[in-house]
Amino acid sequence: MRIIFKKSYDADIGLFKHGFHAFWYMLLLVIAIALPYLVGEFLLGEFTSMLIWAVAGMGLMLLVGHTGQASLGHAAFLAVGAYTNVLFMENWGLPFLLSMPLAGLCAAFAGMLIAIPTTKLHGIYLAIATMAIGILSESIIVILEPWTGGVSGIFAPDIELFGISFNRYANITGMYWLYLAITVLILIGYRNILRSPLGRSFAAVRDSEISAQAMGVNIARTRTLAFAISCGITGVAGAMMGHFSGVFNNETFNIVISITLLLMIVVGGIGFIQGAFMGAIVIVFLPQAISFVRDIINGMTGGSSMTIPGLESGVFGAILVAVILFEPNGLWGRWLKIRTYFELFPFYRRDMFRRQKSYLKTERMR
Amino acid sequence: MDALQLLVSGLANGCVYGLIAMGFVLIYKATEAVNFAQGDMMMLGAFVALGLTNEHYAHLPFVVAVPLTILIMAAVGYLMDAVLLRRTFGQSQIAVVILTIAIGFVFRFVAGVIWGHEPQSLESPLAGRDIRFGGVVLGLDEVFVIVVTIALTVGMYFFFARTKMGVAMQASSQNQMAAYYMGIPVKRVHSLVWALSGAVAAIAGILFASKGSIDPATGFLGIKAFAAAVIGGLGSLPGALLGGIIIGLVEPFSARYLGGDLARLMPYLILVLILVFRPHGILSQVQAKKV
Amino acid sequence: QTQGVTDSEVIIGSNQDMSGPFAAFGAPAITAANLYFDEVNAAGGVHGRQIRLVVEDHAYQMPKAMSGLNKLVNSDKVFAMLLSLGTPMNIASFPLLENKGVPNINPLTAARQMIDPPSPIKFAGTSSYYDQMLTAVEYMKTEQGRTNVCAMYIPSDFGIEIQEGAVDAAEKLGIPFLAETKHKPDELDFVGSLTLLKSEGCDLIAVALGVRQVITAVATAKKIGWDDVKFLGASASFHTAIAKVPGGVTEGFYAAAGWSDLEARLGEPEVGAWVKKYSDATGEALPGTGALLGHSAAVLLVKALEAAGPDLTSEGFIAAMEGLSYEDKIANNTVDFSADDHQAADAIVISRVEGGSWAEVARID
Amino acid sequence: MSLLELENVTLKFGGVTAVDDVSFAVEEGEVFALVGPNGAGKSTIFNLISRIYDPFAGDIRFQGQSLLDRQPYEIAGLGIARTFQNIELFEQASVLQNLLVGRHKHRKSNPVGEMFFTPFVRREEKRHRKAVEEVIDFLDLQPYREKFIAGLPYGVRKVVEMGRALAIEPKLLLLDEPASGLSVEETQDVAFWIEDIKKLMGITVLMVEHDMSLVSAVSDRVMALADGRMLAIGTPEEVQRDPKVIEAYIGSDDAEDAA
Amino acid sequence: MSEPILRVDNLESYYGPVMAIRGVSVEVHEGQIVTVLGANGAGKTTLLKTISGIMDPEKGTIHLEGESIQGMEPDQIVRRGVIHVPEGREVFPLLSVEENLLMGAYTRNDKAGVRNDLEMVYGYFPILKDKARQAAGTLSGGQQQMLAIGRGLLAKPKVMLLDEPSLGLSPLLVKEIFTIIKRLNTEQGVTMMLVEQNAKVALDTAHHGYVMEIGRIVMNDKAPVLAASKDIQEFYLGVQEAGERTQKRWKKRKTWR
Ligand SMILES: Nc1ncnc2c1ncn2[C@@H]1O[C@H](COP(=O)(O)OP(=O)(O)OP(=O)(O)O)[C@@H](O)[C@H]1O
Ligand SMILES: Nc1ncnc2c1ncn2[C@@H]1O[C@H](COP(=O)(O)OP(=O)(O)OP(=O)(O)O)[C@@H](O)[C@H]1O
Ligand SMILES: [Mg+2]
Ligand SMILES: [Mg+2]
Repeated sequence: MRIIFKKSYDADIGLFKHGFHAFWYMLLLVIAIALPYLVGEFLLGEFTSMLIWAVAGMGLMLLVGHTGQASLGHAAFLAVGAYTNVLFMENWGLPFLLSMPLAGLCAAFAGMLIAIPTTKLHGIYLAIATMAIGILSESIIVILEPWTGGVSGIFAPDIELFGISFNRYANITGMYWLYLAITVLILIGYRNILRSPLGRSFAAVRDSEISAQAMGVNIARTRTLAFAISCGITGVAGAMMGHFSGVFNNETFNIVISITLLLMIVVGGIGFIQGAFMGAIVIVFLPQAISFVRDIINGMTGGSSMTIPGLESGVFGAILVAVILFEPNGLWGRWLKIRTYFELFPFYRRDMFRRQKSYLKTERMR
Repeated sequence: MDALQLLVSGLANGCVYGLIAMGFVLIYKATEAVNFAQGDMMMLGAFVALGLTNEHYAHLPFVVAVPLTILIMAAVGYLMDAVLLRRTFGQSQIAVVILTIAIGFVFRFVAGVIWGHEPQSLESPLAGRDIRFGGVVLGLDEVFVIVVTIALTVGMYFFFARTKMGVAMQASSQNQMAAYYMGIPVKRVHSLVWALSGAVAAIAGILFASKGSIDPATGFLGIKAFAAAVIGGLGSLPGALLGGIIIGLVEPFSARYLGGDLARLMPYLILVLILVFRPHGILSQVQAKKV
Repeated sequence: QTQGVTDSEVIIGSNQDMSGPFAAFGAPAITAANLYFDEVNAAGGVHGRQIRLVVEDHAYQMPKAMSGLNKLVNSDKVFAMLLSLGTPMNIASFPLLENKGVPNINPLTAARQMIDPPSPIKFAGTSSYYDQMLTAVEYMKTEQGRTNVCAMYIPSDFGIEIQEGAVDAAEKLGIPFLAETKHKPDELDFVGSLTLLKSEGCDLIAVALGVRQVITAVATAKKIGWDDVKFLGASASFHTAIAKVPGGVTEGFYAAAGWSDLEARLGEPEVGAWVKKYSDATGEALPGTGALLGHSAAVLLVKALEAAGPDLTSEGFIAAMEGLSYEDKIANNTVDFSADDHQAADAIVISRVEGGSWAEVARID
Repeated sequence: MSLLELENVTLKFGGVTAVDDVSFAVEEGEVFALVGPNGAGKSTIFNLISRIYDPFAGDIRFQGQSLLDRQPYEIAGLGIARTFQNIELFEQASVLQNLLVGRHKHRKSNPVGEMFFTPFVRREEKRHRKAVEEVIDFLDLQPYREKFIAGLPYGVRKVVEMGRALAIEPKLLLLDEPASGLSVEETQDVAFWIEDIKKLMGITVLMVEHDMSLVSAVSDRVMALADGRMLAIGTPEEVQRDPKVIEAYIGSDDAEDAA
Repeated sequence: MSEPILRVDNLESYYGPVMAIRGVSVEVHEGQIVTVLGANGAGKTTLLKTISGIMDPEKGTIHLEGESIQGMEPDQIVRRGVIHVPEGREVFPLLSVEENLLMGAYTRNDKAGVRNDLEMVYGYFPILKDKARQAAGTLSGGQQQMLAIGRGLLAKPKVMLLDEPSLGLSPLLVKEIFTIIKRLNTEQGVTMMLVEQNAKVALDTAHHGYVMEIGRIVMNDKAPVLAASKDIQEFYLGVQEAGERTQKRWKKRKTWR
């Protein structure tokens, strides 16, 4: 087991827990930057898409994982981000560097508007209320046709930065780097929140509202803030997604997307930033992997004969079931255990990772 | 006259919602898990009934097919818990939510493979027969829905309030560890209630299929039923019925008298409004924690 | 070297809904297309090339559709797209397809945008929802004496196009468009809407709803005793399931589409042969709408590949497409392209449910 | 002026009167104990002070100002900290993080600065860490600093709760059964701590406790409650000798034993 | 000596990687009251939880009346007559007090007997009768403790595992509880395993005692012998030389961690 000697308070306050972490994450970043030289156009497109999902996942993770507020309507905030970003660019001629943060702010504001009347809601009640809001937002997009283009949707213009044009199809490498930069920035901000009083008040609200209140934490304000930040991050992801798909309409941001987002962070590992990334990898690459396996099998069995309709989503669902049965704490939770295993080597016990029986208590006492 | 007609059919629709919502509530009451696959279980129930009765498939008499369907779906519910959910026992509820969502994917896939994606109609003796009172038309299917739903709600209510098993189910949802301390076989109790909700889903499916046609996407109705359960106060059986009826009535009345976009949004607006003013539903099952 | 073409193979992609809300169209379409390709491949393929159809299932979700598209175009490197489903998904795919010069053939949507604004790579199968409505409402007025037009629709691109068609038709004919109701795709209760429309005095209702919803709506109207109203759908409602509802619930429902139903034409040798082949392969008694469209598109693709000659390039293929003209016996329409007409079949067929089957009542070219 | 005054406070739950016309005052610098049989209304009085409940009648004043027009989260800001009878810690966080939440009212940074983790935020964090570290030293919590609450034994949690309340640096500390579940030795520790809290930190303590040995060891004044009403008030000895208290609470043969 | 009704041999239990009890062996003879003393975190609760099946042991055996019960589901162990009154109450918060009590009798089928015992519990704790319809979650701390004990009594157990039964009870009630424990033991022959912080009363009540430290049994003897031991007196009974207390600003640590 690695033992860390802390010599100053900075050791706890720092961005990374210790030097080893810093080293590994920096290495990861270097690989991420070099990625366009390592993979082809197709994979790069998928990695870009993964970054978008990871950002959206971070947004939701902040809310669900760190503040304990479930949301099943986050697609609505993706939509707010995507639409306002394009509107700012098209109508006001703002550059992407301004329109994207502004879009995030708009989404944050929308989140605040939702949070204020719903601060008394918990758990499943909040989930269903946000789900309703998500469903409503789909219709609201249609009603706001003059701005949103209604059901025919709107086209996202190319991003222009320093004279370079970023387009999903013409310049995917540029887009990837741009999105990587945005992702890293948000990641750092997120980590900063977690290690500061704000993050602690989020965790306090999650674990016990009563005692958070007794510590002087204003529950309503904290929850509203959490909603706002979460929705802001999600809104940025929406703006990114808008440029990535090039065109979008009301159906782009439906309830299934909200559910997928939640599914993603749970599979990734709830309560960990890394979980958002793990989840994004699963959401983006698992379906593709299934498709490739299917193509290979089809190739072996003599080409394109009968395809079973919906096989991919069936298999996807089954794999998710397996993942959750195997590790309810998500992939990152499992990784942590594996890491402990290696760190303890050779002092591990065979069934150290067997789950001790655990029991739940009602959440109907608030 | 219009209003009366709207009332009657709104009531019938509301009862279908209420019936699916009851499935949610049963499971919530006994395990505090939320089964997002409830709508898909209803769909599966409808298809099993269709597969057993329709001429093109097994072509059994309806009276034989109905109990058989209920039995099959109860078994499906039981197995779902015993084989899958039991492994997440004691884990956070959100894992269960995701698990049931994923199971829903699989159910839709299976139904699509077996019965195809085209809408089909159940050859039900209840379908298409009307009873007329003056100007109001009441389908036999609707009468059945209303009667069955009310009977089931009352029955289940007393089961939970009065029988030892019912109270034990509630106990095991409130404190799993304490329930074990009392000698309640919590896992088996969970499986039982999943079987029960499978049976209820089958009944809901049969009645729903008698009112119209079904396809593998029918399960999405579960979302609205879930909203109904929450409006009523998740965990309350009368609440499920109440919530179902509220949504059932709001839909036709707003469609008739409001029209346009507002009508379409009404059920969800009502849901949000009710939650804003009664954060835990009308018949709230949530209590302030005493410290 | 054109992408997706080798000496032995040509790869075709389809971005499809196989498990989402429109699986009822997507799944059988792919089945039928594959059946036809298997047949062609078994006979040696086209100019020695086997046709391979790669299908990605997006379940009608935009992000999945974008991933699928990326895979098909950038990883599988398809030569052409066939039968892709969903208006927004198709529109979103155009920039990439144009960039790579990949033709988009017969998408499974009758939205106007499939050929408008025009582009060399865009090809549509049949008349648009809008044209279907425009023509059908006129028919309903002249032949059925319907003068009070209304609409029930899902406010999606599909629904709004149909509603616009109905509104414009009414205006053109000088009859009133009285009222409309909007619906959600998961809505299954139409008592309120129908009583509203009834009180407004509608006698013709243009419907743009899901197949299951159409059945419920028509049945509900019957139930509340509203017998003197006619329902009219576009090609999305021209579905076998609607005709097959037991108890004659949907009797008298009208639908306008770019092809005619199979059932009445089972006697024709081509039709009979195909239906038998399809039934043998799938176990379904009668191929549905999706299957019919899938088959027609597959036939079209093979004909174009043949016409494009052994030296297959995108330009050559597009030129070959634009030169195609033939009778599609199965769909019972005429496929006819030209450089400025990228819509295969222009005919509009109006059919009605009679005795549990679709019967053609009019054909406007 | 007393630090905390309750004046004719009454609270009912349905038909039960949990607190019935109770008045008392806690003077600055004293340790004041509430005792009484189970269900007497002691915890309820704590909950009234921390504004979880609204009284039906009466007034609660802190430093002369009524608490009744304050929100629950403002109470800590005024300088009142509390612990809970059933332990309400932040389970999914470490001891250190729990204590740091106690520093919430001393926070001067704003969310935007925290997002960028400005040097100011870093300095503040160090300041909070230092303050918390002192509490950890005081309560001997060093071995548990990084441990998650979820795995701590009952007794340690009690201490952590006390530490979290101390991190607030309150003027008034409300302790609900600080020694329940603690062994004799640990109870002695608590007694020392309470003395230090009073003498060294100058914090006034209002405490509920059933362990009469602890009560008589540390408290200056004791009030006995039964059925929501005051039975007796006075020094620990006086109250323990009161026959009504003996009958309702202590039991006869134990009276001299505990004194 | 006869075979003990409950025998624990060399038991080990873990919370994930944390070893909470390390090779504990305990014997409880029929009709005895055995107490387990130990500081915070010694593993007393873990021991009881492992016996009642709430936790799975990693190693070791547990025998009840000669039959091995380790690794069984808790409900089966209850059916064999072992009831556990847990630390920290663990009531069913939304059920009424009476429903809570009746859940204690879940494994019993003699309606009349249950009624009888219910009245007996109400006799012990009249306040519970007053609050029979109130939701258990709104009871005061001490009332919930009474409820937890009463619920355990309703199971009519052969062996009772009591984890800090006096927690949060008033001095009067503490005395009553121990009177009840003694009475059940002598009149109905219920075997008890008692974990208590209040070591004085526990040793007064028990026949035999074990002392646990950091997951191990470190002492084990007849209760009066333990009560007379110097270490026990100093660390568990708080007996000190007069006058020392007010001056002592430091304290002896009995263990290092
Ligand atoms: N929310 C509530 N609803 C109904 N009754 C309540 C509620 N909260 C408390 N009570 C009742 O009020 C009375 C006082 O409770 P309180 O918790 O203040 O007692 P206490 O003096 O702290 O007792 P203990 O020493 O057992 O903790 C009890 O009889 C309790 O049952
Ligand atoms: N859920 C848990 N996760 C990790 N470790 C735990 C958990 N519960 C207990 N432990 C550890 O196991 C050890 C034994 O705990 P246990 O609760 O059995 O002690 P105890 O003797 O009952 O203490 P107390 O007198 O405070 O109740 C402790 O060191 C504790 O830190
Ligand atoms: Mg109390
Ligand atoms: Mg313990």
